[in-house]
Amino acid sequence: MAHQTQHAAVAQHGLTPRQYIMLGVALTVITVIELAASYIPALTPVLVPILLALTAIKFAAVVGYFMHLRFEDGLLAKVFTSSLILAILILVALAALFWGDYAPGVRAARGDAPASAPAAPKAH
Amino acid sequence: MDDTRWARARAQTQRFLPVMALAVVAVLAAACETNLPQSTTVIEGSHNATLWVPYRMVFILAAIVFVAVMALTVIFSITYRERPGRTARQFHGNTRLEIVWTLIPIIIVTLISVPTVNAIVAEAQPIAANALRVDAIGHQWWFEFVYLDEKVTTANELHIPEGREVAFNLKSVDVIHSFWVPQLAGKTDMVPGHVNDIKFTALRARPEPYLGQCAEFCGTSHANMRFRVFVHTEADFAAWLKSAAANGANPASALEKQGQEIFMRSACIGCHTVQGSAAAGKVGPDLTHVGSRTTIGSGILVNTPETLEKWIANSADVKPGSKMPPMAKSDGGALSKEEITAVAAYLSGLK
Amino acid sequence: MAQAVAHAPAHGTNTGIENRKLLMWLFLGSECLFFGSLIATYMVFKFDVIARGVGPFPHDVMINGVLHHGILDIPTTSASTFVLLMSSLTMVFAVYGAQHARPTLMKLSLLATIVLGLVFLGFQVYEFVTFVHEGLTLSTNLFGATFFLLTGFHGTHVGVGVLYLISMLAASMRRNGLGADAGAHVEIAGLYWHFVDIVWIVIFPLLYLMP
Amino acid sequence: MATAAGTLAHHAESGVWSWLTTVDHKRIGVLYGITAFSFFIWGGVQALLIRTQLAVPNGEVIPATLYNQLFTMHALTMIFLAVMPLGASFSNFLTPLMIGARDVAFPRLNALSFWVFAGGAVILTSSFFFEAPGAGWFNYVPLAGRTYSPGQGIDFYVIGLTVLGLSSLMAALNFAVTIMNMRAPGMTMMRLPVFIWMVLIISFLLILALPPLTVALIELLFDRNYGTNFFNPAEGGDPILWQHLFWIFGHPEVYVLILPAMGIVSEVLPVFSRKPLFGYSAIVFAGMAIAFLGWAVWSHHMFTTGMGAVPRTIFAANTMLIAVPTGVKIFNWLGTMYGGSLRFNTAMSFSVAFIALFTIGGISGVMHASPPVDTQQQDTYFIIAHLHYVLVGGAVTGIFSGIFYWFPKMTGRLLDERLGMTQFWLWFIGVNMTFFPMHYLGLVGMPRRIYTYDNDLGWGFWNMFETVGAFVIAASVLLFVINFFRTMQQEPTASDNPWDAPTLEWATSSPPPEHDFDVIPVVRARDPLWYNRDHNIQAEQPTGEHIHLPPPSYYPLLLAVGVSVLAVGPISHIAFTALGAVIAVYGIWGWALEPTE
Ligand code: HEA
Ligand code: HEA
Ligand code: HEC
Ligand code: CUA
Ligand SMILES: [Cu+2]
Repeated sequence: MAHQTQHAAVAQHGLTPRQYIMLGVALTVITVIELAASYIPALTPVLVPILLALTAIKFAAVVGYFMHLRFEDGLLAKVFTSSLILAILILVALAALFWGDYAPGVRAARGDAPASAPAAPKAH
Repeated sequence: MDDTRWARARAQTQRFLPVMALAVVAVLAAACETNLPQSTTVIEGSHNATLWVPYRMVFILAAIVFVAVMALTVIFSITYRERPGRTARQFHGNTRLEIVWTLIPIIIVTLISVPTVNAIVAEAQPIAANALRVDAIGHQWWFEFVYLDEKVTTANELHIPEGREVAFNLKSVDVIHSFWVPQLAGKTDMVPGHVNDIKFTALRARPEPYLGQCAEFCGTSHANMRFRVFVHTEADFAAWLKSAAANGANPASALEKQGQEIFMRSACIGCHTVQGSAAAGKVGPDLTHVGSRTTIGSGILVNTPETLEKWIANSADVKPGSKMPPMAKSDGGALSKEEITAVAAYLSGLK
Repeated sequence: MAQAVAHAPAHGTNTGIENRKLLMWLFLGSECLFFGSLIATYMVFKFDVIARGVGPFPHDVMINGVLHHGILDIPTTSASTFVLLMSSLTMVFAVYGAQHARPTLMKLSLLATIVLGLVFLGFQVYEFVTFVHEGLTLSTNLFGATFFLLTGFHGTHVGVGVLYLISMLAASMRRNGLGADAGAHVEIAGLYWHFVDIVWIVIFPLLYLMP
Repeated sequence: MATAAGTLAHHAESGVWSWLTTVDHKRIGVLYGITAFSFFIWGGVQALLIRTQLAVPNGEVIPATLYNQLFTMHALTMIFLAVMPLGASFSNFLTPLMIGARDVAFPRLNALSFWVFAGGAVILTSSFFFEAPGAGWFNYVPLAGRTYSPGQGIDFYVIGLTVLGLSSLMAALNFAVTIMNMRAPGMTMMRLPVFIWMVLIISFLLILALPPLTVALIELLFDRNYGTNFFNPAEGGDPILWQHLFWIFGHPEVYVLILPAMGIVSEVLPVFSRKPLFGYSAIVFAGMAIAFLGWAVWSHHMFTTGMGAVPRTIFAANTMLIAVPTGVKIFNWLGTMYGGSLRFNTAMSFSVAFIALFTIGGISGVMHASPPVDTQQQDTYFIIAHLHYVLVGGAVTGIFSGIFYWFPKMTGRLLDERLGMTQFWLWFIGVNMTFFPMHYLGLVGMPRRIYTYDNDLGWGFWNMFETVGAFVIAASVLLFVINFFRTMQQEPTASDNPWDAPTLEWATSSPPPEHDFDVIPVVRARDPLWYNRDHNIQAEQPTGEHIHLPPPSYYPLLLAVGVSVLAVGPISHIAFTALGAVIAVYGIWGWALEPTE
């Protein structure tokens, strides 16, 4: 059975304590930037993409280094990222379905107003 | 050792086959039914006509796939049966075949997709300018129809003109229902908090009504939530609209008069509307012209004074779970048998 | 090096990944869908309170010319976010200690993680209590429902994590500690803990910072 | 015998206690099997009641409310308490044997899955003593909300399904790890038996599909009991959200139900065609493609809810695409039969019937994948026909094939072939009699979930016909039950490999020893035993090495009791939650500290 387990010994590296601390500091800094960005009115139009990007970075850092995923067998990364991607796709699909079809604004415009004027065709 | 056992079993089943074949023929002969008022394959409305295109396509292709797979299964089962001297050929696969039978389904599916998309697009056309606009509202367990421009309200029996588009807003006041008149149009759900729409043109007027049915499970009496659609010529429809917009008829006999009095002082008016009277309840169906309906209880009883009595006495007897409380004294209500007879007479007179 | 022994790879598995570790990662994949669905619910109803004008509102909004103040306390929550982030850092050291045969480092880091986790929960209790006082409950509006459900389930996960770590700390106080397997035990607990942290990494900007 | 091989630590071999505390995957498999088959009969009895009521127009056997509870519980029983656990029964018994392992990765967790399943089954079924859920198996809100279902029935649904989901999640995690990590030397992924591939795919489906259902259930629980309004339109909530969350789970779930049967058929067909499976890799990849596409089709259950044209088109296209990989499987099975030497015993007959019956169900699935067409078919008996062809004609037929095929391995006895073939023909005739006319009834407008219908709709004849068919199915099932008991009274005479099958489970004795294999076999090819046979390779000799097996444990049972008691808190008294929590915590501690050496 030995041949099956050999490649496992290569794994398990990880960062040094110093690097961990640096990473912790970096994450804190990013959080502060997120916070700051949300208080700057000028950034409002681009706030959502900024936050998404920064969150993604933090997310990746914790998963990759704190959780060692970067140093593990690729299988674990595949398992986890595919789950994550599925979750995100479903989230996006649901948001699109509801905001597109049934969003409060759409609902009000289409629905509760009596249909005296020809309603717009329901092309999504 | 197992061989003899299964060979014996096979011999047995083979003896059984002719009997089966006979049975099948007998059954098919017995099953010829012609009167199918809710059949989806009878096309009397534009909506049903639109979706008939993919419907037919799907059926033809399905039949082909069905026959092909069944034929292969049967032929292989017979041809390659274990027999003395036969040995199985050992092979693991064939890439070319693999590609062929990946492509064939792709082609079939594409063939289905085209009319499908066409029909979806056709359904999404804007409403015609001269369309009749109706709010169809689902209740547990009956349908309310409000003619928006004509300000007419009715229940369970819908009247529409032939050849003119009818555009529905589908709503619900309680749970999810579904609006379905198979011969005229496919179904669309009535979802509380949403307003769905469906529109169709009835292709021809005819004396007998089209049957509709609630098609989303909505509780105890879902099975009893039916409605009827009457398609009139344009002239007849105009006449119907006129009578439907009128106030409730005045009682024509002493009994009816007495019935009216009882009705007006009973719980009825808390739930029902009779236009031009004190009765303005909104919980139950509008009764202004209940006498002119062919059925009551959302299509489950033929409308006669007797069935009305039965209904009023205890509607849950004929319609489990009915939201209308029993009225007969014997069932905990407030009305005696005679009073109910009078009320039924009054309602029958509300033509 | 002692390290090599503590790091001994899992024996007899085809992938070379220890069974429990694989299990934990698969479970975290499942958790992605769990929180994904909760977040989806939140997103679906995000604009509903504004559309219907039923407060309290999460953020400041103008409705018909009236300014309604948002109920979310961003500075305080930033503090608790920081606390949770730091708990991840201490957790890393617990794992590091366990894997490098430094039991004292491991125990102290575990203790620190537990304390930080409890502080985070304290913040959350405080926040919930304040909101209820200000009139936001599960039934007030959909913001209340989605907010309490999402952060409540996150809080429950933190709570479970704290119990998990306390058990681990208690077990490590025994005579032979966590045994030869200490590295793996603490590492797997750490995976769970970090995951709970990244869920918050997503929730915080999504709920608190996005308008 | 078993003990000669290794110095095996001995455990209690029989008695109730040994079954309650077992962590042996084979015994757990048997427990799953017997429990699930009992529930299959119970679900079948409910179906017979349904059919009796519908036999004639305006039938008066069963009142409306009970009828609604019956079809709801029929579906829940069949899906969650019969077919899913029957699949689990096979995967428990067979997975370690087929991959050449001594047990699953987490034996105690495996026992826990079973006992939690039993707890969930008891909770759900006990609802009949209080009030059974009656809002359909997909339990649409607002009907399932407190306002329109004031009784406790729906709470039983919520709690029962949550507990059952927990059980499935644990089992899925366990099997995914087992299959990825515990294979015998030489058993590479592309040598895994197809059945094992299907178990692996199902495990992933469950791991990812259960959480959305859990979230939906939690939201419903809160709506009903704690004042939230997720699904209440009057307060801004949206009933459609329930539908989405349910079907995001629900569609992958139907593949969870069918894939075990597909795996079984892929094992049985080659054995009785006397040739290797045609297109192994195509079948495996098709399985993955089905599972993958299965995530992007859920809204095909919602074509009539007023979705926009764009989502309807997208979901329709994705749904139809599933016909492609499924077709690949069907044709590869036919390719396996092609040129073979087919032995039509009971197991084989059921497998071939599977191909035919499942195809019928699949084709009707593609028919209502077209949204405009679906507006005429949704919620009619056409759908009922579809779902029973794939579930009864597909899943259950495949399971019967598996039972006849593996029975000798599980019990050391061969089921009687004569009774078996009679059962098969009754089954095949009964299933077609019951469910084929449903296509027709659906097309002529018969809605589903109606407890009564009028005489003048023209549906009477075929309903009566179907009812007769349902009793033919019952006769078939009864024959099986008789066959089972008769066979079990005989002496075990089956040889190790009565079918000359190629997979590893046939390399050990029938029934297998507690430690599965005296020596872990080495796998040299995809059909290892055939390879060894053709290359004259003898089995490895036992080395007398100590075989370590996990000792029995009562903590799984205890923990499961704790979880179940905890779960009924919301429908009874909060004290139960507290009590359950105490038991559970005690169970976890005991579990963690219990020596497994
Ligand atoms: C085992 C369970 C199972 C399986 C495998 C399937 C498989 C499929 N199902 Fe089914 N389905 C259910 C169980 C299942 N379903 C249940 C329980 C419901 C009802 C739920 C409820 O409302 O209660 C349902 C409902 C349901 C609906 C909703 C209907 C409605 O309510 O209006 C739809 C719509 O698209 C659908 C489609 C499909 C399709 C396209 C497949 C495909 O995967 C089928 C693919 C297979 C084939 C096509 C056959 C083999 C292929 C070939 C021979 C190749 C050539 C063929 C063609 C090109 C056509 N199903
Ligand atoms: C795996 C799933 C599964 C299985 C196996 C079955 C099996 C059967 N089903 Fe079911 N069914 C569903 C899943 C399933 N069903 C679902 C999901 C629905 C939709 C529910 C909803 O709308 O919410 C449904 C709905 C449904 C309906 C529609 C109800 C309605 O809409 O009003 C009908 C009607 O005929 C029906 C019939 C049957 C029959 C006759 C069988 C038969 O195959 C049953 C055969 C089994 C037996 C007959 C066992 C009997 C054995 C004995 C009696 C032995 C003797 C006893 C002893 C030895 C003790 N089912
Ligand atoms: C609490 C409300 C309530 C009261 C009080 C009530 N009804 Fe009703 N009624 C209903 C509802 C709801 C229905 C629809 C039931 C259904 O079809 O499921 C109905 C239906 C009817 C119908 C059938 C209408 C149709 O077109 O199908 C008649 C007739 C009727 N009611 C008469 C009466 C009379 C007469 C009284 C008083 C003696 C009365 N109702 C009192 C709620 C009420
Ligand atoms: Cu209304 Cu069913
Ligand atoms: Cu589906």
